[in-house]
Amino acid sequence: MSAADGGKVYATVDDALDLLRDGMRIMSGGFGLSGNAEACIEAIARRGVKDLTIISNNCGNQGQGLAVLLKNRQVRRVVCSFIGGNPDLAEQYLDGTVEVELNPQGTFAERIRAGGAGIGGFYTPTGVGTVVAEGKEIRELDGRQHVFERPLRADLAIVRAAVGDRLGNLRFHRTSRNFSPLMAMAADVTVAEVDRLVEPGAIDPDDVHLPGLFVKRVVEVRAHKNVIEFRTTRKRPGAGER
Amino acid sequence: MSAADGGKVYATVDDALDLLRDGMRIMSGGFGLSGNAEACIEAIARRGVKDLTIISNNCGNQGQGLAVLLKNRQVRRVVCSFIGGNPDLAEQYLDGTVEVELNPQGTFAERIRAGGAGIGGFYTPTGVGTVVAEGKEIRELDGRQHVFERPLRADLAIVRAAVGDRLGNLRFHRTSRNFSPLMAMAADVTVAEVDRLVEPGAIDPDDVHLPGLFVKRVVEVRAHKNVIEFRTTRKRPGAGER
Amino acid sequence: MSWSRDDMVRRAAAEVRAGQIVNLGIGLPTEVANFLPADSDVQLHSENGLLGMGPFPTEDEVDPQLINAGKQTVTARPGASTFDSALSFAMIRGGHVDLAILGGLEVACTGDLANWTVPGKLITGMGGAMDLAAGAKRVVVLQSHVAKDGKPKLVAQVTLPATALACVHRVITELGVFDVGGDHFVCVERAPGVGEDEIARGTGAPVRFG
Amino acid sequence: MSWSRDDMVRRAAAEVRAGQIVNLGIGLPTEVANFLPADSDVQLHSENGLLGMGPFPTEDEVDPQLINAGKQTVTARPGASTFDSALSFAMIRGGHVDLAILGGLEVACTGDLANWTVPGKLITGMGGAMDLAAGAKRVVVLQSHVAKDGKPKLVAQVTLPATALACVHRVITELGVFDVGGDHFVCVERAPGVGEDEIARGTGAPVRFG
Repeated sequence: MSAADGGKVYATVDDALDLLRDGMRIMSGGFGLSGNAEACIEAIARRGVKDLTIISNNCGNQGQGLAVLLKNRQVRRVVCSFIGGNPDLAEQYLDGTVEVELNPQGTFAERIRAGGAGIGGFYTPTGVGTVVAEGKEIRELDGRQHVFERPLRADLAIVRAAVGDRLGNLRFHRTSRNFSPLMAMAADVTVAEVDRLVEPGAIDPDDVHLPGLFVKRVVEVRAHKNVIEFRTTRKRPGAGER
Repeated sequence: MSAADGGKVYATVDDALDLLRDGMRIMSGGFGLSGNAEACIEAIARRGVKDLTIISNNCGNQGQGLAVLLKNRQVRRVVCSFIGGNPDLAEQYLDGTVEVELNPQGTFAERIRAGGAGIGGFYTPTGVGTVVAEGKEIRELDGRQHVFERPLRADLAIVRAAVGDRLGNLRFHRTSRNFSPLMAMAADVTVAEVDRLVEPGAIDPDDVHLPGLFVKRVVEVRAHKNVIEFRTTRKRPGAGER
Repeated sequence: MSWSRDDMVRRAAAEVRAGQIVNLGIGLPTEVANFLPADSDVQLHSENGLLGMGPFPTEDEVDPQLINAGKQTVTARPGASTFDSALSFAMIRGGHVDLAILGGLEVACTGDLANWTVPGKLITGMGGAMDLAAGAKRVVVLQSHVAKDGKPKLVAQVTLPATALACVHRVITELGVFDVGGDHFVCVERAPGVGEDEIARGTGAPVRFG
Repeated sequence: MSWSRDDMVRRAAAEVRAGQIVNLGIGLPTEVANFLPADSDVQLHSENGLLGMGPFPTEDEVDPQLINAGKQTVTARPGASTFDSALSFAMIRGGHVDLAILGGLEVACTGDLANWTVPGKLITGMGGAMDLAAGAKRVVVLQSHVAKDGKPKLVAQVTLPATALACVHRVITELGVFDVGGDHFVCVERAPGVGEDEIARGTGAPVRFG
């Protein structure tokens, strides 16, 4: 199973990411450091491609995840919603080496969905009267002010899924779904790293989270760091409930 | 389990539809006669409420499904995408007793989603240069003409699901999902008739098709007619493949 | 001798490339599925919410809640997926469907398509036709070359209400295969025994022969 | 004697009605969950894609891929559901979240809210704050009554960059509970021992006492 047989399954993330080039627009799924396509991010770091535009809710955090690409000075522009807890991004934003375009998180998600769904633009009430609306069309619809927002697309999306089949059908685990299905729709090529690769049919049609036509390349990556940003726990029940 | 205990589970569809009134805008899930909320439709027929606006991809077919409401002269207006094979609708449309608003099916789906997602309007390339675009704003975006489309909402949505829990979480079977999750989002009240009612937790969080916050009322309806419009079959494999 | 219906469908099936996502319109185009290799890695998309559509079911496989856009009972192949209509049309509108093979009433050499309604006839609605015509990456129309009254269906300008503009890439008729060329059609293939004259006579726009 | 942090959080928890869908902002509002009855039928929404969020996990329940919007590990209650960010914000923008309890920097008596950035300070981004403020059916802000320098945080007009306009319904501070009234605040509850004078002095807009 490899690219050579016309299929979607690649042996390594480096193979699957042979299309990397300078200046690419890359969407990266995950929320903070959770649900990241860790192996793909490492492969991008290894390849050293530069001038990247990273479209991701955060751009890594605490020096990890996509922040590694910032450390490597591979990133020119970040389109995101939240950059707190990311000293590398803060530093490069302040010294002017990285541009940052902030979006309200829901607008960010909807713009990516629009990019994947062929929607030319949409009106949202989010952001009216704020810096987000500056320079954008405002329109009253049904008695409420709305901001006009445009779709987001990318050359490449990298996502992590819990299970994937050879046709690219994916299932995500818990809150690691977040932006990944949307990004897969909105990129010319989507590479999915899956914890477990299965045969077509192993996932029931009703259980597919992301249909395979949105995924061009699949790689099985069994080991993930699964970094936890804030490990909050409670005592066992009986030992005093939280 | 009933409305009385503050929960969402109702004993009968008639109870769940106690809110019916003349002039209501009702969204009805299903594609043709497949995946219809059959018991809810029958209850609406029994109640005899009039001047309804029905928002459904078809409005029944072959005298069945929502076409029963047409026969009963309960419908004033239909918003849909396809009305072929529906003599009741054709007749009442031609004699002017029922208004019909036709939408391209994808625009129809997206308008309903917009209604549920708080999107004030969107631009789509579908319909440019056709009757669908008449009287609507046309805008060039990214070098392509787009039509401006507005959200659709309703007072009530009726949907059928395969499994539902007491919190309203739903799973649909195969192609019966179609418009139902979107309609549930876009209506003030959604009534779901489910083949099987289960306890919360019986559906894994990752397996929920429609989160329960979109469903206000749930009724278990074990028997469905499951009308098939075109029963197309092939011989058993070995007896000559299709 | 012009092509039979089956010949036309077979020729349309030859338009399908390995690994493509294909949507087959209601009617004649649906039959294209019968001419794809059984082990094909092509995936059929049905706009009512199914990717990986299989053949008609055997009697004991019939599931009333597993149908195609023509409301016929179908099956799901291994690796199929089901989804809601918003996602299904996101696939179409977003350019994720590689090929749509659709029926036609009129195709103009500009690529304009009319295939959803005839004024004066009972209206049926456009269903998913406008989305497919406007959204699929490649649109191939499968239709007769002329109407029953002999009127050309390949024309310089559509006279019937349009389904979408500048969307058709290729037309397959009983006389041959025609690509749209802006102000003319390009005949890329003729059915055996069909002459250039016959095609030119039956076509309402200039035809170039390649 | 003004309310303690815990008093404020407890008072905010009293805003929650049976059966509601509630989103709790990062920081102090997150703690509201601790004051909801364990058998509550309230469902907590976390905008990163979880409805039915439960308490922090025990050590052996920790799942790195089950977090809240503050990136803390959490659990899923029976009947929980997970979904993508487009659907999660469709819930918020579409008015399906009954109540958002958010932190604040400034609230105007017009309902305008500023809570995402302070010019000159390190920018962190708005995350989901603007969507929640603009989209939730009811917005309650939980914040201190005045800034550390004594400047009022309940004002006639926000001076900091806005998060959303005319969105806040109620503000809970250590001094009491205040509803927005257009050109004034309405004090609907005072913390024990807090006088009207003290409130009026610390508020940058007229206050009516109910």
